[in-house]
Amino acid sequence: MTVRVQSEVFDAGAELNAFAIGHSDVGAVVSFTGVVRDTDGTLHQMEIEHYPAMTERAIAGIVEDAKSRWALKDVLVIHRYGTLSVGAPIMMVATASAHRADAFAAADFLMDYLKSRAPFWKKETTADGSAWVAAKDDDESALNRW
Amino acid sequence: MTVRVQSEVFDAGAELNAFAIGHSDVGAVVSFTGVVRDTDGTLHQMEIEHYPAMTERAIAGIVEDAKSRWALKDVLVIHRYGTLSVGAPIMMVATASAHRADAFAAADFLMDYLKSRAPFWKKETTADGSAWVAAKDDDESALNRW
Amino acid sequence: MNVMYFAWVRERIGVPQEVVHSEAATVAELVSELAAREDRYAAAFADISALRVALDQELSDFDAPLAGVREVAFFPPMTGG
Amino acid sequence: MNVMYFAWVRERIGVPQEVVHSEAATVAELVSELAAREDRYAAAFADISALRVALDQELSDFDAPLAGVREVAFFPPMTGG
Repeated sequence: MTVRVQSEVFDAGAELNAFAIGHSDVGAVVSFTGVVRDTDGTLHQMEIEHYPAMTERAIAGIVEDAKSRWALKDVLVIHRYGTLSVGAPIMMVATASAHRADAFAAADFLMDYLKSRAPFWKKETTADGSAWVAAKDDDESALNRW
Repeated sequence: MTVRVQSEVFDAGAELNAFAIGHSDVGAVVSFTGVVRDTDGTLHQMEIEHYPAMTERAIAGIVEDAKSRWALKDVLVIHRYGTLSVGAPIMMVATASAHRADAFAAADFLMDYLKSRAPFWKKETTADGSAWVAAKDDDESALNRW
Repeated sequence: MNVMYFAWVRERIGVPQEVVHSEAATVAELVSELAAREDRYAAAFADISALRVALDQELSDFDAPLAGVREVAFFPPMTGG
Repeated sequence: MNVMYFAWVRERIGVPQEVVHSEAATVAELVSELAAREDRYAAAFADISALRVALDQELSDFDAPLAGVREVAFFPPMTGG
């Protein structure tokens, strides 16, 4: 299990390859990459604030929960903070398992929990100014799936 | 949409990066990579037979179905045939969407259908000889989820 | 028409494809004709619940009519992904 | 104890953290004390249903006791991922 919280950009493809290598008992690798999205062409940048003393521990707890629910060979979580430009990767999750159902469910679960239970807050800056991204009711209710 | 059926090995990380680039309206990229798994250390190699005249068309039909069900910005499917060694990538699916729920569901759907509806057949060779991999009842019933 | 065999069906019958002249109206009738030919065909078609069929590269079923069909393929359930 | 503020809570209150001396028995009591201090606190704590709280880096709730707690953090619902 690897958890990294960093301001630096990361290379999702290189991370996927490094993660997937060297597990002869892994048949299925699922990855999720979150990217700074500019829906209507007005976003200048995204800033992500976090709570350093809590972040890695909160993520590790979520990963442990996933490992207790599904048969996982390995898990990777990378999450950035600081100033991010449009199109840049925000975060990444990867899961490795013998079978695809476990890898898919665990990645989906990890994303739902990282979204609403890891201490990150996003702020978007457009030509009109800056605004904190509001949590969606859907994201909170997604947790009830598990 | 890209569908590739090939005997050559591919670089999942490089494919993920090439796929994820240049979509400012994409917030979520999910990938699945299937890997030749050697559960008990006895597998020498895997051979995959396919039905060339049907394969790409069958996959394209499954991808169109996925695009009609979820809001997808792009889809990638790569599937190999021929002789594959342990640890080598068998196939890969990637989905790009504005939101994670669409990207996850579509990738999961694509895998279920590629598993049971794309004309590939796997044969495993161990020290004891070769045997065709049997389709699992679970894989067929997984289609009822959609 | 062209008849193709894949995976263990191909191995049992011993050829990947062959041209078959048949007046069979349905896939099931074609299967009966083939199974009556030789033991290797009878072995391959012994349990059609273990087989799938494609007509002109589209998945179909054993009740389907063969009128106009140019290529029939028999194979076990697929194991892609 | 150390009290931390994140995102718009931090912006409204104007500081990222501060040391608070309080005899409050619960988080809710601490919130009442802080809200009574100045308008900027009252503004930040106007609607606690829009806030979350962590005690010593663990998510908690507003009824939780503060005995033994060294760090309290207030923030809006998280938007990670």
